[in-house]
Amino acid sequence: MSEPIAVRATPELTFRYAAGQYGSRFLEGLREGRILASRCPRCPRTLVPPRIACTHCSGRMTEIAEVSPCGTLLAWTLVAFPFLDPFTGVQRPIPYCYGMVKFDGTDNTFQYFLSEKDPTKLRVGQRVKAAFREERRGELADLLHFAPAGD
Amino acid sequence: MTGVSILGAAQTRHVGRRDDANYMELAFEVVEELLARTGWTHDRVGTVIGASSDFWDGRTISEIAIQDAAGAAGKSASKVSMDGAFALVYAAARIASGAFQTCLVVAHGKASEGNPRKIANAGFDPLYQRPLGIDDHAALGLQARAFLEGRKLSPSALAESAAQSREAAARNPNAHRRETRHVLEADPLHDDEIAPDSDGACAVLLGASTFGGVELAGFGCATDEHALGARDLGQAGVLPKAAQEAYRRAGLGPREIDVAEIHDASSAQTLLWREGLGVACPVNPSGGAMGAQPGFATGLVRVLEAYERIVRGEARTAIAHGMTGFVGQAHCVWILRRRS
Amino acid sequence: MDVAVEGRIRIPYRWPAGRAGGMFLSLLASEGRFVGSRCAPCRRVAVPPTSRCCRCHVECAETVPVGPEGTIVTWTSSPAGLFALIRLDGADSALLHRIVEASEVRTGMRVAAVFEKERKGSILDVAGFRPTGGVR
Amino acid sequence: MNVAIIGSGQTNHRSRRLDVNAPELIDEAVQAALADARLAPDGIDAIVVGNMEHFEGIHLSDLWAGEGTGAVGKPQIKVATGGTTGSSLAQAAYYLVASGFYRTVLAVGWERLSDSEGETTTGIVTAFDPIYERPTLAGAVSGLAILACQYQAKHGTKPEEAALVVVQARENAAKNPHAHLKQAVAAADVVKSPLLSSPIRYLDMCPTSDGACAVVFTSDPGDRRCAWVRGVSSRHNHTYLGDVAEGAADFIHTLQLASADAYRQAGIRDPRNDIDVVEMYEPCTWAALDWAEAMGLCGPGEAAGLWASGTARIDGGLPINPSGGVLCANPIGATGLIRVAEASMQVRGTAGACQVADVETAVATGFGGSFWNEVMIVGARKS
Repeated sequence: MSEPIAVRATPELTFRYAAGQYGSRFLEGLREGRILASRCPRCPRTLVPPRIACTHCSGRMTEIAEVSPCGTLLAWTLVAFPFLDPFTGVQRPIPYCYGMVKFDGTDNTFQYFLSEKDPTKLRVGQRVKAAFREERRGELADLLHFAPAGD
Repeated sequence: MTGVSILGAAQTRHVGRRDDANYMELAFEVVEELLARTGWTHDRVGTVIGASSDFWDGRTISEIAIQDAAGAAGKSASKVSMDGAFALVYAAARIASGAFQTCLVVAHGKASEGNPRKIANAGFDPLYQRPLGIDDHAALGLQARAFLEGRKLSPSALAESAAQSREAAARNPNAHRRETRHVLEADPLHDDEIAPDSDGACAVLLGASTFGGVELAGFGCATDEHALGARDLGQAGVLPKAAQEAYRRAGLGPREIDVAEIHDASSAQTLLWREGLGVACPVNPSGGAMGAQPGFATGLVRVLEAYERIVRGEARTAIAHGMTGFVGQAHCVWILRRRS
Repeated sequence: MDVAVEGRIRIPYRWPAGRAGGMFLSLLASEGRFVGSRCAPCRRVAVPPTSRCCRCHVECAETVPVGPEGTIVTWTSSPAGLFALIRLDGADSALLHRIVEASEVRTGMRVAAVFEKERKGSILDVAGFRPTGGVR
Repeated sequence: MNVAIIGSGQTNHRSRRLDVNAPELIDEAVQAALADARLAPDGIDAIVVGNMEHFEGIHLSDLWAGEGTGAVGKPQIKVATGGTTGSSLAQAAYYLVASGFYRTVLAVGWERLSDSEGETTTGIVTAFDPIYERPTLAGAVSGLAILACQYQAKHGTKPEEAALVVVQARENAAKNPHAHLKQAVAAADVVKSPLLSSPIRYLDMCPTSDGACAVVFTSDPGDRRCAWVRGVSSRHNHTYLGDVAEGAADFIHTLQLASADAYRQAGIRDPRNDIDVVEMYEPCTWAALDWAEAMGLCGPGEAAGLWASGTARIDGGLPINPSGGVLCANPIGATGLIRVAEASMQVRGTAGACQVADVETAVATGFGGSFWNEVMIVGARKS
């Protein structure tokens, strides 16, 4: 029997996602090769990426401060299965490795690519450093990955 | 009687494009203002209900964006994927159940980030109507013609109604200011007879009636068939049914309502929904949705406008109406009453 | 400066027409005719047919032929196209479709379906409805 | 609390249901629930419905679903919270009845993941921040892999120990007519199955299913066999995944908080002994381990022992997922509601071959969003 009747469609919805006041500052910072965080002096909290609402008190984070590009790896995964990337509509290149990194002096973690692709070489507490690309445009991709750091 | 009251409310100014704010910042704006106005703090808010659309936000589980802004992390929270007026039903139920004393309701919508007509197309019957390329404006045109011809009205009725909404919106500092042109958009509707695509947010704090505030006297909801063509679009459909439920719960009749705020996506709907509610009072002194239509926040803004009129002493009772579905496939009617 | 990031959601979908819809679309494709479903309690004929009456919530067991001509109930012309709700002869609900080959459109106009030559089981197997010259 | 579950219905969950459209799929579950509750459609006063719109690519799916849910002419509210959608529907239905607003409310959850031809991950990626998180995230799989990585690092649990969760789930699913995956697997199969996102392998992860579930909540059960709602709780989480991961200063274990709150309402002091059966939303084997501990079913690092010792079996000391759980059927918008349905069936004694003996108290959980959790407890007695 042939496949039952169905309607097929590939709607392509395009969006212009606003980075917002805090996100715009963060992306500008990346262009300059700097990692910016937002701070809540009351709690106190320093969070990357910078955002308006404090994760502790839900109040307004009032300061933007530069933090160290060095940090500690807390978790990671090697992504090895194929799936369509919603941004492109085609399969995302695999495998790739990303992790959760706590920048020194901050109170949360930041999720980004790792240069190391072999998960057996990674460990909790490992020191890593954010690497930037040479020509930066003020976008997340200015950040290449986290690479192992010697310290 | 619901045993629940509105303790405070806040809205953004509604505009065509808020490039300066992402969803978290948009929600934060209204929550911060609401707390500042009422003197409430996050730690005294029991639970949070969001209202937003994953399609309009371009984001699955769209409420994730506003969790920290609404103080929802660590609390019991949920999201209604319909107009904020429906979210208010769930929020009020959480309080009336006795489980919570207060509930923060946050609704947001940003039409500017996506393509509104294309997103609207995705909201029609996927098998038979969406492939034809129909969108919300075309559906509003079909409805407006059915309305005019069913009542033997001339198209000038639409223009007159739109002019009234425009005048009212001009007096409302939060309404969406835009250039309109009197050119046909979806015959018989002109560009200036269709509600705008707006960016904005709204927050309402509900509490048990022991906290005072403006009483939520009653509500009613009803759902209609989805397909265009299933009913006479020129009639109010299930809106009278939703309204009857609200009147019954409130113990009030339509003649006892002082002011109505209705969700009108077109100037035909301003007239049609007024008829469906059966009210004879002033309608949409804020300009209504014709003055600003920030997605799923639109109906909650109607509740806010009704609430503020009662707080200012301009009305003793008010109706606020929200809908989901471009031609009113689901309606929610709220009746607000000043405490005696 | 306000930064915005271009993004996209692009996912391929397949929506099965189901029992009632499969019958409707296959008859449209193979025989070039329309059918509706009749609800036994309320006698209402829905087009396209539904497996269950939306109003009475009982199963619709009866299939009835409708159309291929009908009457325009309401219409609009917008940037998205020229659309009408058409009550096919024998139906109670109205079908949404495009109006084609028309110099003018009015409510009450009689229209007939214009079928595509190659049909594959889609509402687009009907190119649109054209006026027949009659008025009701 | 004076709200009871008096009936439920499910489809037979499958990887593909091409023979029915969404309203027809929903209809199967709704009719089964009405029959189970001995109710005619007019016995339902309001409906709560939910699915996730981007999985089918259909906006306002609640309106389209009306033919199946029976919403026309009635109040219907759509609740959609990601993986928790089903548990959120149960909670919404509970509150709508407990408030006195409606007497009898039907909760309906559904999903047709075959509509996106298995590309569910693509939809889930869009749940997270478009600028910071979508470039790296690979949906729920990689999100849970982060949790699994941390669990493994903390407790040194081996993949073959975690695998026992799905080995047992498949055994149970073989007895459940509604389950999707029923084929027996061995731990050795699991650790050899293709790597998805380390340490999660193919057989560690839940499937994508087409299916629907409906549950009837009422304040007026009459003489019907019912399961009383004894505890309802939910704890939400932060916006960014970097705040949600363990190690962030404001990390919240939402399941721990939600269970503790629900236990308090239900008078459960010793969860290991006071609970008779658990229907846990375990999207992957590793999560089941972390969450059994969060629910206080065992001590930290001891969860693998619940499965290794047979405690979690249908005839064990604390049965976990006698239905086969999420690992054996996952129509996302229905999944959390299926947990509630299965828990209520255990209490009502209608769980057939999956029935646990003498169930007084059953716990259902839901997981979703940015790692938030919900808990509903049902019991044979009203209080």
